[in-house]
Amino acid sequence: MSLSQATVEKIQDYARRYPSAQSAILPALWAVQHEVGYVTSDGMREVAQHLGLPASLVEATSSFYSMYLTRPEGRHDAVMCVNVACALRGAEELFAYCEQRLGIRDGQTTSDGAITLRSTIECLGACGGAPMMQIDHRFEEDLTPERVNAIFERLRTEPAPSPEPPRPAAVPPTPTPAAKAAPKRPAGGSRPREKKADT
Amino acid sequence: MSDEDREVDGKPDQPTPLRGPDEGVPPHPEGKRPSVAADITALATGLKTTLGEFFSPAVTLEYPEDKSPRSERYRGRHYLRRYENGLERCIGCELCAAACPVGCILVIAAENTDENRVSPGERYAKTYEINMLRCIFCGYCEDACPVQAIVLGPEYELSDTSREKFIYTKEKLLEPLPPDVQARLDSKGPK
Amino acid sequence: MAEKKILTKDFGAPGLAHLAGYEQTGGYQAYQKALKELQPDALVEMVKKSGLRGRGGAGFGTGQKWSFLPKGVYPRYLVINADESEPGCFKDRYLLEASPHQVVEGLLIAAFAIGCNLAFIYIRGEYLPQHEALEWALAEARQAGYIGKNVLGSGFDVDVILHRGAGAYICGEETALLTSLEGYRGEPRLKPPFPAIKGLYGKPTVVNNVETVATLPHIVSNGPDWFATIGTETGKGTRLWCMSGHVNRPGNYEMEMGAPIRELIYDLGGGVWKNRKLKAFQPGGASMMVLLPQHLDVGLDFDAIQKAGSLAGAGAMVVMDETTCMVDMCRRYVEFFHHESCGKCTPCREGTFWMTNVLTRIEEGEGKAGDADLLLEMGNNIDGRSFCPLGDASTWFPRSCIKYFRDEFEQHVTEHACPFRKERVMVA
Amino acid sequence: MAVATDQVTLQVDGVSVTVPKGTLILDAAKKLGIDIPIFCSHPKMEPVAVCRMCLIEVEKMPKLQPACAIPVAEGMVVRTLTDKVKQYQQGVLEFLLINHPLDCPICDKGGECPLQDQTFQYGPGASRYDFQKAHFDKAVPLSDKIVLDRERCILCWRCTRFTEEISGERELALIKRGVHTIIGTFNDEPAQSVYQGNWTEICPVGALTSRQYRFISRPWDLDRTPSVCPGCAMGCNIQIDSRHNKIGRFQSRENLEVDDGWLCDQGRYSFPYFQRDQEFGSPSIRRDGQLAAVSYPEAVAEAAARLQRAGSSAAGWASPGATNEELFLFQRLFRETLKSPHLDHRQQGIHETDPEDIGLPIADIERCDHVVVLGGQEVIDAAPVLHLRLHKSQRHGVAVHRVDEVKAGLAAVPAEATVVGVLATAARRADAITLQNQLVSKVKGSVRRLIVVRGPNGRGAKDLGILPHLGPGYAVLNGRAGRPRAEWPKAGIRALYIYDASPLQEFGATEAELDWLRSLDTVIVQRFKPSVLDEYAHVVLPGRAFPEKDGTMTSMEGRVQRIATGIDAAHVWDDWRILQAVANAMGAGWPYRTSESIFADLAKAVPAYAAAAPAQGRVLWGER
Repeated sequence: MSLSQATVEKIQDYARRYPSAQSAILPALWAVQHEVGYVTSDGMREVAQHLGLPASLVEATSSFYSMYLTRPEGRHDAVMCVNVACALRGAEELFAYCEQRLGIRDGQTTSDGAITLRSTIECLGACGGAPMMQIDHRFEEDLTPERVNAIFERLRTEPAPSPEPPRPAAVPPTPTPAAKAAPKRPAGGSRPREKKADT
Repeated sequence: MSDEDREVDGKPDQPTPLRGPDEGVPPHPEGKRPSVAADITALATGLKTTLGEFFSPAVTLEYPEDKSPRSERYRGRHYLRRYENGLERCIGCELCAAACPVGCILVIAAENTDENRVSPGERYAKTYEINMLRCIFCGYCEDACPVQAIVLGPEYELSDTSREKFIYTKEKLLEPLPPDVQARLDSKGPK
Repeated sequence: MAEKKILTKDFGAPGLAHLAGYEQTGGYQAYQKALKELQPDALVEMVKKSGLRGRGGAGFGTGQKWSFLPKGVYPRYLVINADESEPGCFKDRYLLEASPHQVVEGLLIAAFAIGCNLAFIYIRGEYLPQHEALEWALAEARQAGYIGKNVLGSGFDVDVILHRGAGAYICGEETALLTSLEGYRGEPRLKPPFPAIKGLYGKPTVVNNVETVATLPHIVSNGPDWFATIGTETGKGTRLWCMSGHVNRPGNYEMEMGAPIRELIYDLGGGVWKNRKLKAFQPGGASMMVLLPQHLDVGLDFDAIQKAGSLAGAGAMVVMDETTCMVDMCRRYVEFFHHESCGKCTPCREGTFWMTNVLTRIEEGEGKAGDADLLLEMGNNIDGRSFCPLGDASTWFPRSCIKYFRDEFEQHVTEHACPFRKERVMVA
Repeated sequence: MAVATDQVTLQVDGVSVTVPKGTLILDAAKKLGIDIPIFCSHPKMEPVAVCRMCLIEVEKMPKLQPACAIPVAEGMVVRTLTDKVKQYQQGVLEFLLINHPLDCPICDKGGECPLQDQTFQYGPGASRYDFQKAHFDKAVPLSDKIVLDRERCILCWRCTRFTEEISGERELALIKRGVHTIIGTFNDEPAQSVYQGNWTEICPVGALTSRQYRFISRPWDLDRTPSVCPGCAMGCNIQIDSRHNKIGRFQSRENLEVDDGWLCDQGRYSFPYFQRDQEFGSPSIRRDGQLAAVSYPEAVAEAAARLQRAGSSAAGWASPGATNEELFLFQRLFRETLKSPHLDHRQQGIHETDPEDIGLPIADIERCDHVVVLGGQEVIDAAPVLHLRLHKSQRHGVAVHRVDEVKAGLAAVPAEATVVGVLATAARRADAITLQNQLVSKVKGSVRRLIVVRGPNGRGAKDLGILPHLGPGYAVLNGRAGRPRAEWPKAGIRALYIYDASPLQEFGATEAELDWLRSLDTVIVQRFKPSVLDEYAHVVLPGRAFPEKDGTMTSMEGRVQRIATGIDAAHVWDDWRILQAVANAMGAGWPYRTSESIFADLAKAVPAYAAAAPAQGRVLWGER
């Protein structure tokens, strides 16, 4: 099951952007995860081929980072931080509530495959809004049991996030009409093509 | 130069004899004339202890009917023990062979496979031999064993008909353990 | 003393996240001024004179760090450390989300100062919205000609690559970040050679924090002397402090360096919540020693906090009220370091694993008598022995807790239970 | 006074020492005989300082410093025996052991395990860790040669660094993070490297062990014999570890000039070929169609009689696996006793040879600036450890060009190259010489070649004249040259003496040759193991395998090296003794009693060998 042409293209594009092809491993693995849902060993082998590297090196790098998933997960992944700043504001109790609410244990996926619930000791960088959760790499802060219920309801029906990282948060168009027309949105989220700086 | 012709200021160097060549047997000291009564009483006093012992109960142990009591920690013939499920305890680690002061233990290890599982874990002793002729029964092997496989049992009657038979191989060592050895091992604590 | 806003003075202005909105607040003027009027070396001197110290955690002089670059060795790289994973710390996220262009302008000024033509921004994987805000800002800056060839006719070429991490706290460490950026496992490197001599791809590299470069436009536009007047003689300018934990108004506050901690917690942070009593607080995030109420009057400045027995670190103020179980806090922080240890060196890899087990045992009431001393002794065998500061830092908080709250540890052991657990109540 | 700038003086434990700049503290201390404990440091790899075992105190440095990674500085004061260091060493060993399984009884490394030794020497008496150890999978077959136990691994990175820095195959890598980190190949696929044997030697614990040597013996039961690898012409120094007179394993015995401390799997795991695990038959004579077992003297007498009948129309083939002494006698048997010039040691090809073939010593490959490997992988397959030398050279800046044709090789080397090396197998020798000549005219520097011959003593066979047209020391036999093996069937040869010394370099008869053998009236086979040639033989003389005899072998670079008896096989005559018996049965009157005495005669006949006293120098034909 090889990678789609678009992903392969993106990988080759990354390889050209960096002074050394090896630096493109992380972005390439993100591309694989966006397409397949998790980092497969075939995916890693293909990334290695496209970047001209030994496959063991790609697996070594991929297995090091916690955000690369190693097995298929639910449509949405809900990660709750239980580090100190969040625990001080009741994260543990809230997580227990979530487990009981979804009827699954830490790390499991709901029977309908909608939500994978995980707690992580890794601080997610939203301590101001503790207790909080990261839903599909986006923060939901100042959670209360009621807000958690609302989120879970939404997630049950909502489709999986689009493989491309979603557009930046909708920022109101700049008020002054005189401002230059907003630049053409970078097509499909890929960077605008410009010649690699000849370093 | 032999002893005879050594000269000491002209005279042959000889030890002086006790009696001169012509002296006879010395006369009997006075008052000690031989008499039968004196002889019998001397005989009686001499045998007093012997007769005393003659009539007291014998301390001899009629071996083999009854044998001298042995302490619980007596170190006699070796045994290789097994776990309750029948697997051999010995893992062929050769620590006993290394600990043996006389080097009379030969261990050749091999790998357990699922079909041929001899001991728990990865390793077992394919060959385990003790040369009982050289063994000094010091018990160092029992102390060295990490899994309490080799233990010294109570038997000491180890005579046999040929020297080869004194090389105890695994099937001889794996014979079932006498009961009282188990008591000793339990007292030594878990291993 | 209320907040002293420099970096965050325009936050909230409409459209600040976009180029037009940012330019309205005077954005990119400093960058154009630097390009047109200043020489790179003059810029380095200016930053050195301003006394700006790194906001990432080590507090090293930014100008000084730039001057370590060997003369005439090209290409050089500038890497912006946006990996902010220190527990309790969310200031970079606030800066990136609210005003990405300020960061972009800052890094372009820094790139021009050190003569770097290819700059990187290493952003942590969990910050997806901020990643997109930056991606959008970079696209706008490219469109406006601030990034590219011969920027504004000044002959300065620069390109910026936004590199997304994938969840590893260790990649916040300077050399681990560079190793990760090169595509390897994010493990720290031997120092020497220092990155300034042999960093990314073996070339001289400067690694600066997001907040550090965000300050540069203000220094360039207002001059170093203006900056030097703010803060104390050793800690110049203002600093973003992240308030979290048992405080009424958690969030980011920009304070002048040297302002007492009391003002930060009580005036800005609204004091301890549920009008409970303050038990302890932590100025620098997970890695820093704990401080007590008696330290409230210590100034918010690198050296003052260091004298008080802790470190300013990344500026994450975690406040704990009297219902907090310090053993549980130690357990969480050590478990965090155990989870994030890269596993490269023995003391940190095995030590954090063992400390986590011991602290978990104490918290669950099965602690043994000598556990506190065992933790201290283990700490001695890790601190100063591990390969990078993560190992050392994993022992600082627990050891400071044992120093100040040893009785709490003994109590857990003797009572075979956590005395605070029954106090824990569901957050309404 | 200005000390030579590159020398640095420092003090270690109160004793001062002067070492070149850039030396590591570890090596400076070793120079004083002070052994600082290490795990991850390895002399042939870049320092990584991950195990933290070697931390020592350096004055004016607050933290303990890793001795394996910090270069010395002038006036540095190093202390390795302070309480702080001792107490720390106990701490780090305790850390290493908390997740280390108590496998010593079943672990092959027991007795030669650095972790075990250093725990006894520096470690704490007991461990204070009383939790569950982290469990990983054990006895994972990495390949058919290596088994990996992930619980024992202490993550010293030596094996991953080996596959990156030494062999360049980058097969092993670290997987996962923190205390869960393990070693493995990609997706747990079997390892393909041909240098896996070295992993088991550099691993400081029992994580990587050899499957063939699994549970064979404890180190203290081994008899160790220095010898040379029988696999190929590289001449890697090995150590034969045997127990109960059976070979357990080959270990590398570092020789910086030749193998740099490494062995290839082809040679390391070739010892089963030389295992005398059952009886290989006694001397026998063919009587009315059947081979009848006889004693050695009878077989020798029969062989001598038959050879004498053939006289000068006898031909002799000796394997390039034989020792110099045996080849010398073999050559004397034919040229002096039988007066027959028909000698050969090659298989099919008829390729010339001359002393220039050893122009480039192996160690000099590193000092070249360009090396052309003519035939690419073919040369590496002929001498696998050569690849490690080439990869090391490449990492130090030597340009290595692996090409297939002369044209490509010529184009690859720029004109301003100063030291050029050409490597090729014997089969491609002609191309190599044409390439060398073309390069000499193109390049202003020197161009030297090294021909990888076949067999551990291929070079020795050529030097000692086991060739129809060349006598010992390349003496030209004008007019009295014999016929090479390929022409024997048509050259009226009536007797053939095959001395098949090594199962790895066999006679390898083709179909045509087998038919020809049937037609001969005398075929004498002197071999170690029963082989297919036994059916054609009229006289079978069982000889010894290479670990069972003394003697010298000449490697492809002309280095004369000694092999010693590791396994004794008293009931089998030594090969040179058989050859002498056959010759003396024909009245040759050779007086040799030991192989050393033969070497003395050999050195007289071939002066260059006299210069290279065994096991030291190289046969330098230049000073002939």
